Amino acid sequence: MKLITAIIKPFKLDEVRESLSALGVQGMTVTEVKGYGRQKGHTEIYRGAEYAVSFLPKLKIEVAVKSEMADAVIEAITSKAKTGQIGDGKIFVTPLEQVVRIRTGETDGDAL
Amino acid sequence: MKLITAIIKPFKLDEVRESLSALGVQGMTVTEVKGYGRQKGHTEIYRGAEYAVSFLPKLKIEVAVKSEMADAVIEAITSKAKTGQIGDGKIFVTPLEQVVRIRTGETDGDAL
Amino acid sequence: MKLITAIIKPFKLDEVRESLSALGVQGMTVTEVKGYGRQKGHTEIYRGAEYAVSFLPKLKIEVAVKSEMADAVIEAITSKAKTGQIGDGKIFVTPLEQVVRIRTGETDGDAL
Amino acid sequence: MSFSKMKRLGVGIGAGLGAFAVSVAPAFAADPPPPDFNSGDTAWMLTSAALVLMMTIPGLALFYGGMVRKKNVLATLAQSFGATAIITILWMVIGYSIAFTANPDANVNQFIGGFSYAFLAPMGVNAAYGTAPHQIPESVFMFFQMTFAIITPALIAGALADRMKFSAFLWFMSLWLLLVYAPIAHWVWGGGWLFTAGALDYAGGSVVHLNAGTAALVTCLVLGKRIGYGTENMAPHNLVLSVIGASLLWVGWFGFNAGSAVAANANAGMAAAATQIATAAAALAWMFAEWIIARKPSVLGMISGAVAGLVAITPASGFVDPMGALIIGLSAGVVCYIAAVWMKKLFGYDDSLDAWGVHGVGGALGAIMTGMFASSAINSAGHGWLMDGNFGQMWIQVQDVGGVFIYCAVGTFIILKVIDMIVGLRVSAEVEVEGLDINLHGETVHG
Amino acid sequence: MSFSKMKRLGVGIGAGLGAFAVSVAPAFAADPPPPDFNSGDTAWMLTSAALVLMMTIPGLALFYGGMVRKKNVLATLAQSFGATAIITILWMVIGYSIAFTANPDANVNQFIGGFSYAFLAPMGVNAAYGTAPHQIPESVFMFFQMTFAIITPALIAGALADRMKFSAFLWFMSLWLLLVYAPIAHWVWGGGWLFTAGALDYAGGSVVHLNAGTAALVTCLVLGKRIGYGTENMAPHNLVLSVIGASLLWVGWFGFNAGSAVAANANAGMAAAATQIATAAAALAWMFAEWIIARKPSVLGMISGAVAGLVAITPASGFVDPMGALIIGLSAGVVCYIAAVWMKKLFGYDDSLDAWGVHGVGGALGAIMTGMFASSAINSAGHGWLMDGNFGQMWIQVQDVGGVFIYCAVGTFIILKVIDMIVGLRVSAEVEVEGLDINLHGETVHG
Amino acid sequence: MSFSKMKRLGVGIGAGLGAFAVSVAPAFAADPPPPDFNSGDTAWMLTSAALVLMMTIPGLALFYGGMVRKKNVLATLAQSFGATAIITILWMVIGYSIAFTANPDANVNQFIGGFSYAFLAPMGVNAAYGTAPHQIPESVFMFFQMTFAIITPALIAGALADRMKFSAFLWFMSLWLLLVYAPIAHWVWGGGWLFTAGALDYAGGSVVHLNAGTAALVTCLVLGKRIGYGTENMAPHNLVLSVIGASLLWVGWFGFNAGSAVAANANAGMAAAATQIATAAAALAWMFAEWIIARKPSVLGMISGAVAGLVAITPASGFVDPMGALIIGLSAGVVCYIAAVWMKKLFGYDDSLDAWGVHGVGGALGAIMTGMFASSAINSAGHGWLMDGNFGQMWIQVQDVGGVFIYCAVGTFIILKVIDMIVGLRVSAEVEVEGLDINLHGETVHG
Ligand SMILES: Nc1ncnc2c1ncn2[C@@H]1O[C@H](COP(=O)(O)OP(=O)(O)O)[C@@H](O)[C@H]1O
Ligand SMILES: Nc1ncnc2c1ncn2[C@@H]1O[C@H](COP(=O)(O)OP(=O)(O)O)[C@@H](O)[C@H]1O
Ligand SMILES: Nc1ncnc2c1ncn2[C@@H]1O[C@H](COP(=O)(O)OP(=O)(O)O)[C@@H](O)[C@H]1O
Repeated sequence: MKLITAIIKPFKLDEVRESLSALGVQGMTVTEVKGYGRQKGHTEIYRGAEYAVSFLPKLKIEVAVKSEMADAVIEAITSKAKTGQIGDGKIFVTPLEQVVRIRTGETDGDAL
Repeated sequence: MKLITAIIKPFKLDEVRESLSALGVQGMTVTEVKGYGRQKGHTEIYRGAEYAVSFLPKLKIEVAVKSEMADAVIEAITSKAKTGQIGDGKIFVTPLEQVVRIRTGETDGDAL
Repeated sequence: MKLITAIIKPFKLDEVRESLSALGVQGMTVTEVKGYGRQKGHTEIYRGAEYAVSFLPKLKIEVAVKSEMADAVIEAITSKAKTGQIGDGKIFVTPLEQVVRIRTGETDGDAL
Repeated sequence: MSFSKMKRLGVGIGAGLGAFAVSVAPAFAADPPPPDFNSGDTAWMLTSAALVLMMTIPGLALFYGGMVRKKNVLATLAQSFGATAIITILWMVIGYSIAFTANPDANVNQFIGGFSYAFLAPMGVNAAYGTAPHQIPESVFMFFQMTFAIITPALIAGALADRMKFSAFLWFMSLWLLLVYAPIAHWVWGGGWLFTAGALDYAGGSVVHLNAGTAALVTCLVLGKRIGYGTENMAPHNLVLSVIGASLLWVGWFGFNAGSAVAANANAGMAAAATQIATAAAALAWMFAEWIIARKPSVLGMISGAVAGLVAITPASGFVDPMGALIIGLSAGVVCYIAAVWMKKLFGYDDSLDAWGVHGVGGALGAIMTGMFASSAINSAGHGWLMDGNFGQMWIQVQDVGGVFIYCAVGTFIILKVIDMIVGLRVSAEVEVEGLDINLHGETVHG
Repeated sequence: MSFSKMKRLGVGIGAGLGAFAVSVAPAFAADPPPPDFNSGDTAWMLTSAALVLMMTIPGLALFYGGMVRKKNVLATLAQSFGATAIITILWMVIGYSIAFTANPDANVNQFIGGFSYAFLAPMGVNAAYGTAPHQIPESVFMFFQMTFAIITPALIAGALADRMKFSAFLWFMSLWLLLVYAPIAHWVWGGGWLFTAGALDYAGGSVVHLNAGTAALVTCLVLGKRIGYGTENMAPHNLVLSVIGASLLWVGWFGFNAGSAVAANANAGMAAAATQIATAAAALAWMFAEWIIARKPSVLGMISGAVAGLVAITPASGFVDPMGALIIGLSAGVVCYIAAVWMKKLFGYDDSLDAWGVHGVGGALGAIMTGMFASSAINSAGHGWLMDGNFGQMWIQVQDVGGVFIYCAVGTFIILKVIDMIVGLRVSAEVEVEGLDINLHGETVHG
Repeated sequence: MSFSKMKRLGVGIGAGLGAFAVSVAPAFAADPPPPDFNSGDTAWMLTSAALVLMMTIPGLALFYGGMVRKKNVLATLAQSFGATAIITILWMVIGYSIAFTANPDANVNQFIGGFSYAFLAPMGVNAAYGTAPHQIPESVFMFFQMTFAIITPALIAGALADRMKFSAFLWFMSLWLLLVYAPIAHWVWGGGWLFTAGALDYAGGSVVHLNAGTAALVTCLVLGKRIGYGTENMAPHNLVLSVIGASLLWVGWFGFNAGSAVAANANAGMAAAATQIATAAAALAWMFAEWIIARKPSVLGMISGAVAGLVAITPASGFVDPMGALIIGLSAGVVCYIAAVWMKKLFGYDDSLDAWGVHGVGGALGAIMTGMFASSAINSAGHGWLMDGNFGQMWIQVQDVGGVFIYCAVGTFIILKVIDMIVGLRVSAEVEVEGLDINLHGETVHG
């Protein structure tokens, strides 16, 4: 199995979620994160004190999937989360050795 | 070593933490996340505008452990975080190649 | 490629970010987390009700890098995030099988 | 504002003009003994002015600020705060003069006041408003009216939330104050044609609320919908702020309605009682309507109902008895609920925070119901239909509502179009999506 | 409420009933000249009513809202706001009549007032309260008393936080107002048996605070503890809100205590000074007690102490001199700290936000200490033990405390049991765990 | 405070001392008929005192609390709240006596008042302040002045934010009140040398704002910079709180300035109008200055400008006409912007929340401009340079500013050094980095 982690622009979440559901992905976990990268941030000024805000709000989506589904999921995320603007984000794929559903104790494929 | 990531219901944190300490796990990292899955969410209504809240508050617990401890830890989390209700969450196990303790530079086993 | 995950003390973020940029790391993702470990927390008291706060605010930094850069990055983080006090945090290294840049669809090395 | 107040008005202005001499003289001579001001009435009017100011900052600012998305909360507060500042200055410069002084030409005076009070130059320290034994310093009356002039345009912000340029907003507030509010205030309270016609508007149901609500409707139609309206989640980010705001609006409204007696007297007392009763009734009416229809009584519904009740009782307070207040409140809660929840959906305009649905609809409803429930037993200046059999008053109230609606709608439309041509009304899509706080003001909430 | 106020009361009601004619007449005749109201007293009472309303919304709402967990903050605000709305209407319908009008049957009048004031029908615009030269419109007095009637039941919410159904809550507020508060207010302020006995309760130490506190104690015992009490972390989610709330309670309390003079006079001034001194003293006393015992001076402790001082000085303000106020304040800070921190642990009830520990205990303490420190040099109506050697007053105060405690405890218990049978008092475990905001009101704080 | 107020003062004190007999007598005899207090003036002064208290809690507390980092917000609120409590008690114990009673020795009286009013013992319920027909109870005047004594030291907290021990803070507030504020208040308002010299300070430009601002400057120099100043991100954590605070400061300030007339009269009215105009003008001036220079109009800038305007008009309100107020406001907005943004950078001190930049600079500016724009046409007690050709007043104002600055600077320095030796001023580096809330008060915001 694979753990697919995507960093996306916040307002893209719903589109991505729907396309994944369409693929039959039954669940995902989302985290509010701050991203640093090529996309440049803002400057805040308070009574003359300037603060560069180099970290921008992003969402991190984590989806555990069977290996065979990985490409389809990556494809779906890429197409939906893309705006073409700098800062669209990244997708990371890491190996997933085991999955357990806490409620039932089911493991791996059955747990997804 | 393994990195064990569990998504649980928020109010289960303390129980889980205690059972892990009992196992001799010396540390963990917790993140507030939002989860989407079989458990259905709520609907909020503001002056007639309905918003389906399909993401529910969950906690993500990350624990790095020696491989031989993985099963015990998984077992402990499963038993403590379980309510039997949909939405109890998942456990993901991923390989962990290296660990460093920043304070001392110790690595791997010693770093945990 | 490797996904390097570091748990550090919040006020160390800027130093770490600068040292990574200096290494040519172009991006990173930061998450606010709560950490439990050797470093002991506080007690809050409200009208006699005591609550032990065993989870302390930390930052989780995730950096995807080419394998050959891993050691330099780990070295940089360790040196910058270190205070010598308990609670400085940990670094975890996990294998990264694939990376995609959403904006361009570039993969792996080019996506970083 | 009550007829009793209108009666005083002529005198007030007289005193004001008379005061011209007074305030010029001193440079050359010593002050004449000041008129014998009524300290109790003065105390209440000073308090009332402070209460009405509190309605806008922080009251309205928080009521609106809590309803927008977090990325726009500071920009929303900036609108109320900025409006307060710029309107204060324009009111001093010429607004008060246009609204509350008599135009030398009696015909012109039907529509607009004079300009002699520019910069309040003629207003000496001893200038008086009202007739003994109920005189108060004109400075206090001018300040009290200033706070009305501040909140009225500020209310419009509810319809343009999340998408208007701050520069355009300040232009809009300024032009609208001088070209729409000040003349209409003159019509009804300053001796203009509705005043002559005998329209009953105790504290501003048409002048303030219908007026602001109408402008809000026009504004959201001209601006267009927020990006993502209907698809994205636009849930209020923090209703705690809105509850604080609504509560301060409720508390401050006693300065608004009871203060409109321009005295600490029986009219003020009855206006206060009517205000409290109608507000509570409307809060309950909206709450139960929603409880029945949407299955849950929302906090936003309760506070929206309260504001609807405050709006609807505004023209009636001081003319109606407790029973009339109860009925007006109950009606307002239900009618405004329908307006905000159904009518908006039906027509599909994006009156983001329901400035039209609550203030426009509630203000019109209140103005009409004032004609129905005004009772000469409560205020000899107001003979209504049901209590006094004076059906004619209904027609006058309709004129009041119609006149304000039409003039305001046309005026607002023209003003917005002009501003759009010159500075542009709406922020860019990027700015709107990313948020106004960081882009317009360079700040964000880190809390 | 001060004896002077009580004296006026008969007259007030008289005028009220007399006003019946007045308010019926006008339909047929012209208004008689209104009584010569004191504009200064009227101004202060209008201001006081607004201040006391501000105590509940947003004051109390925020004080409590900040202390609960984030998942319940909107539900907690809804309790204060909803109570304000429903009590306002019931007070107009019949509450004021029960509490402040005379019952035709003198014996019955010892316990409960009349019903002739239903819907305030007899209250004409010129109905007066008090005796010249200190008359104010009865509408103002009715409104002022209404704000007391609002906050008293609302205070009880501190004991039932996080676990009561909103429907049950509204039923509770309504029944408790009419069956417990209104009669007790009549006993002490409306000419009832404690009034006759000469109990001293300037602004409501027993009628308001002991009464609400006792009901709170009974309520938390009937409801049982919150799920997870003692094991889960129930730390206040945002004390910033509680500090705002406590501050507005403090500020508004001048309307409560100084307003209870029902005039802008020397009694009001001394009551204000005593209130300020006792509140500060109690805040410091609690703060230092906690600093010594728990090693840190908490913000929650400081504001809790301030509220304890406000509560304890309530019955005494207007009767005691600054020195007496200082002593009462210091005592209240320490005693309420012990009640909230130790007594609660000892007996193990879950008075979630310490409504009993602060209002019940503080109110009883204040009532007793009023008997000790009341000084005829400050108010000729109050002869106390230490200053005037009138030990007898102590016994009257004990009756006052005992009578209120017993009647309130029994009445509250019965009301709760009845509601529990009909609609059920407590939410389901799932709802309680997941939070009231989303489940009862369909809203959450996203900020 | 206005000269008219000063005139009354002698009488006030006289009445106060006279009241000694009054308040002792009653134990033996019946009360003499109370003086005939002006209920309107009393109503306004009670209201004013409540408004000024609201300026500190929650006003100032939130204004400052929103500007600090989240880890210190509760500690910042605790400073305002704690100062309110401890100063209230010390003012009752001896502060009022030092500031507002006459010292038996006429020479000593130039610098400090008497001690006979310790614990307010001589202040009977009928003690009067002012001359008929404008007498008010002295209890009200004492309470009103108490609220000034509270906010002045509390303002200093803006300079010591994020790094002072709470114990040291309470010591500082206490000693500074008695050794710096009370004497200076006596100089200007209590019959001291500046009073004799005829300095014009209507509501406390020098006594309150320059005084607090100077102390703030000295404090931040003695304390040193916050750890990470200039390198770490110290952005205000939640400007919503600061906007609420600034709004309540604005609203409450009418009690401060108009209340300083100690009557509900024409002076109060003109002071209120001037305050509103100057505040709005300063908010706009700062906003536009920033808009031009920093390219964006920040919300923090708008509210900072408003406060700067309130500060600068404080000594002038009641002496200047609307035009003068406009000019003073515009100047204050620009000058304080320069002080807070450039001067601070230039000299590199860490006046964390700009207590010196806004209150010190704005207070001095206002004091000087009062000499320029005071107009005898507005207040016969104030003859200024431009309006009345009385250039001499400028020199008196300079003495006022210089005297307050020097005495305050020296006094503050000594007090801080003593406290530093005994309890230590600053928290440890660990505590400062981790945050004051958890370490000093054992609480955090979980919201
Ligand atoms: N090497 C990296 N490791 C982890 N996260 C990264 C890395 N590079 C970028 N990111 C994340 O991806 C987001 C977008 O990256 P950015 O370079 O700004 O735009 P783009 O991906 O379009 O080139 C960043 O905000 C950050 O959260
Ligand atoms: N495929 C997945 N990838 C990542 N997280 C998941 C996945 N499926 C479920 N989750 C997480 O687990 C939580 C519980 O899953 P859910 O399907 O609701 O209940 P259950 O695990 O009991 O079947 C979700 O809220 C989500 O956070
Ligand atoms: N086994 C673990 N798994 C995941 N995170 C850990 C683990 N041990 C420690 N951490 C994280 O590292 C942080 C610091 O660890 P701690 O033991 O307190 O100090 P140190 O790393 O200096 O020994 C913890 O707050 C926690 O976030």
